[in-house]
Amino acid sequence: MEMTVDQLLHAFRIMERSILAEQRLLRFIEAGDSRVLLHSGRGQEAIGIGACAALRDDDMLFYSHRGVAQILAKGILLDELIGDFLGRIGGATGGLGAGIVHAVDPKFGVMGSSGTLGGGFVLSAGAALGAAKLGDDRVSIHLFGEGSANRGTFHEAANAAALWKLPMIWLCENNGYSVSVPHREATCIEDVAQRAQAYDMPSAIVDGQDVEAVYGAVKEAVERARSGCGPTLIEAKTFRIRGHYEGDPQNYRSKDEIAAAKLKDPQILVQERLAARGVGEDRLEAIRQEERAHLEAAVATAMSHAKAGEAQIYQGLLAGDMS
Amino acid sequence: MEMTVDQLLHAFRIMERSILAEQRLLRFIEAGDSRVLLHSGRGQEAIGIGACAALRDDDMLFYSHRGVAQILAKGILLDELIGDFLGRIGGATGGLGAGIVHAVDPKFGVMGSSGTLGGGFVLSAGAALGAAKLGDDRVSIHLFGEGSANRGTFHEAANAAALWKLPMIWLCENNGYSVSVPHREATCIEDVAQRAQAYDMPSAIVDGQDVEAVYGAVKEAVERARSGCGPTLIEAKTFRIRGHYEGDPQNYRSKDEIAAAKLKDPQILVQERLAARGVGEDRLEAIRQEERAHLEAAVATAMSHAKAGEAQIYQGLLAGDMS
Amino acid sequence: MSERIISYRAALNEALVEEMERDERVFLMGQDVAKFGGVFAVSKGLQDKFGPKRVFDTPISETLIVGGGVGAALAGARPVVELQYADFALVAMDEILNKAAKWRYMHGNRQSVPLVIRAAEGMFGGLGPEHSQSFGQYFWNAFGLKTLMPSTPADAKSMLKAAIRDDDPVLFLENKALYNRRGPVPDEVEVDPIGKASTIRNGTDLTIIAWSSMVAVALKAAEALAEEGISAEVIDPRGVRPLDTATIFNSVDRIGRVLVTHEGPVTGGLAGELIAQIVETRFDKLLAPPARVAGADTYVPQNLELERFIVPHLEHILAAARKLAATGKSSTQ
Amino acid sequence: MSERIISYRAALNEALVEEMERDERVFLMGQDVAKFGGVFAVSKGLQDKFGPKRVFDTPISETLIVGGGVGAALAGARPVVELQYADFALVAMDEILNKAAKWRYMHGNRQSVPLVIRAAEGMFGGLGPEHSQSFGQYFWNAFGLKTLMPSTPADAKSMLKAAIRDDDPVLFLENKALYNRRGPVPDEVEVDPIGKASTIRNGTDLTIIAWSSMVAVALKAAEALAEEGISAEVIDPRGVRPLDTATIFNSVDRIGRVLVTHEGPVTGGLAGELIAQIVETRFDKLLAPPARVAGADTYVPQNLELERFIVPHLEHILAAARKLAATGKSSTQ
Ligand SMILES: Cc1ncc(C[n+]2csc(CCOP(=O)(O)OP(=O)(O)O)c2C)c(N)n1
Ligand SMILES: Cc1ncc(C[n+]2csc(CCOP(=O)(O)OP(=O)(O)O)c2C)c(N)n1
Ligand SMILES: [Mg+2]
Ligand SMILES: [Mg+2]
Repeated sequence: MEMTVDQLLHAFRIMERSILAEQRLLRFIEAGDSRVLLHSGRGQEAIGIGACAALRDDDMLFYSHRGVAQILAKGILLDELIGDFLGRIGGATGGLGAGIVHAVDPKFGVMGSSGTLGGGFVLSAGAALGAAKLGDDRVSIHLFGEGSANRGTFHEAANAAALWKLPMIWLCENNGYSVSVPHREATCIEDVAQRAQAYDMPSAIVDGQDVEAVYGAVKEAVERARSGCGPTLIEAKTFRIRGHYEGDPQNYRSKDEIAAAKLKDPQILVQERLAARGVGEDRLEAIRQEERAHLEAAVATAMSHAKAGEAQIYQGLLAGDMS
Repeated sequence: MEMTVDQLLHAFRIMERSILAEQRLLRFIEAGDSRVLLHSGRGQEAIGIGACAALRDDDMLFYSHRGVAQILAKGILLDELIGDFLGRIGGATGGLGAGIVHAVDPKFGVMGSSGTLGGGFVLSAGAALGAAKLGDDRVSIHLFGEGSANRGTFHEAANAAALWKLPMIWLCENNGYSVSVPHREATCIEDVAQRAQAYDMPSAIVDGQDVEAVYGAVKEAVERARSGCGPTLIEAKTFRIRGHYEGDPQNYRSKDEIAAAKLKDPQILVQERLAARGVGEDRLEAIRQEERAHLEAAVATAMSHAKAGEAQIYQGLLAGDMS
Repeated sequence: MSERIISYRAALNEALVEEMERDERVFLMGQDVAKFGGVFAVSKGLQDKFGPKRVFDTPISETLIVGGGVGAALAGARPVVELQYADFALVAMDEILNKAAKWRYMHGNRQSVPLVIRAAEGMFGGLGPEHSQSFGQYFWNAFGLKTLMPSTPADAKSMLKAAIRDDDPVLFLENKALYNRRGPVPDEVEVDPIGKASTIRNGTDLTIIAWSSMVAVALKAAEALAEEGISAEVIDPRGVRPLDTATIFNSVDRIGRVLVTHEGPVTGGLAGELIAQIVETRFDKLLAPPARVAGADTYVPQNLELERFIVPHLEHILAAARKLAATGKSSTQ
Repeated sequence: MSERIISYRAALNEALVEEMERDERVFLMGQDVAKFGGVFAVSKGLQDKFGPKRVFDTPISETLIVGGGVGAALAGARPVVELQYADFALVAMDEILNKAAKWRYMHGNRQSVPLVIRAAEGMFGGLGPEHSQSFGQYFWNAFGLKTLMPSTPADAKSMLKAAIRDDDPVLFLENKALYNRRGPVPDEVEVDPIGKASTIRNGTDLTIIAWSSMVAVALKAAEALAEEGISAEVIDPRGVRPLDTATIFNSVDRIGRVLVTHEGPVTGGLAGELIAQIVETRFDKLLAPPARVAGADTYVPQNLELERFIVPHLEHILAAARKLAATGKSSTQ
């Protein structure tokens, strides 16, 4: 489905933002200023960004461990994200440093992420159930990797969501690998979307490099969900450009494969789309400049906060600690 | 698929045996001689019996909590079963009294049962994996209720079994209820067999009241499994004639429904089949007599053993305790 | 204030009714909780009263029951979910310990998880090794979770109401052997904040700390001991976290002799940690070694007749208490 | 006998190689264990050596990994399965506690479950609340399961070999912080039966009982204390079940002062139960209150710089040991 030029420009902006943020984080890591585990989302950005373009602020996102683009698209403030990378008390997790994995912002429906993979299936179904019980029309969306879809929670949540027609969308980022294990060695079906048949659940397969394709599929699913017609499983085919984590030797795949993935960079495609819609390179360059400045400002804000220390480690265990 | 007359007669015999055993157990319970929780399998006997007719002694059975017919068909000795009902040290579980739920006999490939439902999915897949790794041609079979198929273990095990082409058969006894919850209120698909599509796994639906139909479907699945072509999911449609457990008020279903189920008693059908094959009522009556005598002898043997006492409660925790 | 004599089961039912009437965001889900009214009949009549939108059955899907409860709580609802047997907590342990208990902490303290997980624990009626366990001990270090274990009808009612009102996730362990137990429940219960131990009987010779089903046994023991001239104080911690150490330590400091009792196995059971906390901090106040009276160190057989060898009895408490009263230094008082 | 200095990781790898060579029924499965060699590189080279039939990857399906291992063991194989992080034991807790540990008991003692579950536990490298936990404490009452926690390369090798040969299910908890730790390993290791504690250092003033990653810290502490004239005995129980209470009690009886240390949280941690066992049975031998030095009572933040506030340090042990040596009655000897 076509996005408006404004929507496409916004998508371009968020993609730029998340790529810059990840790059900056890599520099922090190299310089020893941040010692966090990064699961880079490079190559997969169009999925979270396309999806969030179809959502309202109050729709609820349970994102994946590869989620920088996902949460930035949903609204997480860049300085809070950077703050987490740097373990500052101004970060989204108050410097517990969970960084990309655990930033939350209730204002933007950023609900969090489960470190034990597959946890998001039951949580996202539950959030949809909660909205349904409260009688509001929020939808809940969960982004996850194809490897995580082999957890039993997938089955329990899919069954209940289909049965109860919950307002839920599952968006699989199928990048073909679970750490080192190829998709075809972890399941015998080609398409994760096929799993929906077991629950009479509608499904779709889209090109995960194409932000408009993702947007269109999610928009349709959102309409279905909001009108009480139940959940949808969408599979976005994509590529992981970098290793599973920074430092991954990637002994399990060839250089050629990685090079081929780079040619499918969603950034290339979104720029082509904008060009085709008559948007000049100068406008894109202006956005790039703005995002670079935004990043520097965010870094400065993050740095202006103190580092988290011993006082923080007991904070937030219980509601009495609510800040 | 047609069974031979001898096979049919054996099926009739085992059905008689398990019906008598359950009846006897109910009398024990009423008399206060046994205080065990019985999940009666009345009405569903053709499934376990038809399945076991297609199996070798060394094939491995993980049975369900409704499993008296299942384990008797696979070879469990009647006196050991009765021994468990009565908490005698001669019982299959040495008087721990797990009775129908936990009798085991390695000679007949009776492997046990998981009290947490759904445990059998991963265990039966694992047993098939073990056989495959050891390079022998045993198959593993698991009987379970349709309600249990909503556990996440179903998904994890089905995926791996299909991927690894494990010699495994799953046989669902779909009796339409999980305790009080109707099948249609626990999942939105009509046929559990449909779940197989999510794993490209072959499946079949059979009349669970018809011992020959079950036999045929299992036989085909066994051939597939033994020849290295992987698992099969079979759904047998059936009826639970009694309550979920003895004492169940059954406030969730109508008297009419129960009466209708009784008309589908597999015992009626197997007798009709035998009659159609020219077997006279006198032969059946002789088997009934034999089985009544068999039961009385089994009760006597069981009673000849001492009751389990305090000494037993620490036995069998570890291999050093192997009897 | 007037009160009635009702069962633990009825008290729980009343708590659910009152809280569902009070707060529309509260709903109840679990296996067989709706038309059937729960396998232990705790939710009888609730679906009739509140309709299928607020009281409904789930598939046999424990990760969905607990994890779905966490998600619904995050979305702003106040779910009460039932695990048919506490044993099935093991099926959903990741959802309980890694999700419900940690979500707030690991996401920067910006959300609440007002979820109540009700679960029937303990040994009752020959249900065997997978349906008879007592589980409190697994939750000592679930720092973001409150774990409650009511021992009387009055506590069952007030504590369940408090749990539903609490903004933290609560694991609410009901004891199967107590469902039929009757006791006085005020017409209008006070809903105290969670976390006070209850001193049920005052004494001077030893302190008996008893959880859940063992509280009534401890009280009986105290009565019998009184006849023998031994004065026992009885304290019910009423849960695992938060633990009211102030009340417990105060008693130990005054009396110097302590016996801890619960239904689950001795080894790795609730008593061990409590005794460690006591000896670590008030060794010098102890006049005799602390004693444990708890379940046998084995699994619970399905043979009903063997259950009595597993669970601790009045006689075990009496024997341990007599020994405790007779050993050690004489009181410093 | 000659020995080499190798890492804990290499020692584990050698144990796997030797046992797979010895017994064809042994196979290894887990996430990324094959070509990748395991995320902690323990199974490097194994697939090349033994082929994909005996060393293979699994989907992200922990109940299948553990439950499938139980099933394969019941069928007569000797599976070694890897949980990438011990934290994921919570996902498969039913399979570990209700299946692996209970199968023999609840089925009349007619089958064995010779399964080894390897799992990487502990705090290391900023992995956060769901990937840093220490888990031994959950297995105190898993009566049908052996739970081992090797602290040195030599133990890692001999204990893993013993675990694979054992007919009972074994939970084998490897500590992430130890993988790179190097130490002497005999060319031919003795494979002792499971269940002996190891007395690593003899002493006369206090006993330090230390598990897993804390053993090396305890030894350093003992050396530092020796300079101060305090003689510490150091005992490594090497696991949770079976627990070699004979060795531990003997030391306590001789010395009368005991400090227990481990990495997981204090409350509900391993130390509590052990201290309860000690005070219950040898209160009169104790000259001072037993002390615990363990992890902070909170979750492990993902911020690497905060980890140091969670894990117990040398200084904590030293402070507790000095205090312990200075308090209480003087030795009865
Ligand atoms: C329950 C659980 N098992 C294993 C892991 C370890 N783990 C972290 S990321 C990962 C791979 C995930 O693959 P996929 O779901 O395809 O997502 P991707 O990394 O490809 O985006 C694994 C196995 C985990 N975090 N949780
Ligand atoms: C994990 C788990 N959840 C719940 C139960 C309680 N339970 C025992 S039998 C049963 C119903 C099972 O239904 P189904 O699988 O259809 O088998 P049926 O009883 O109809 O033969 C339930 C919910 C259990 N034993 N284990
Ligand atoms: Mg992937
Ligand atoms: Mg059923």
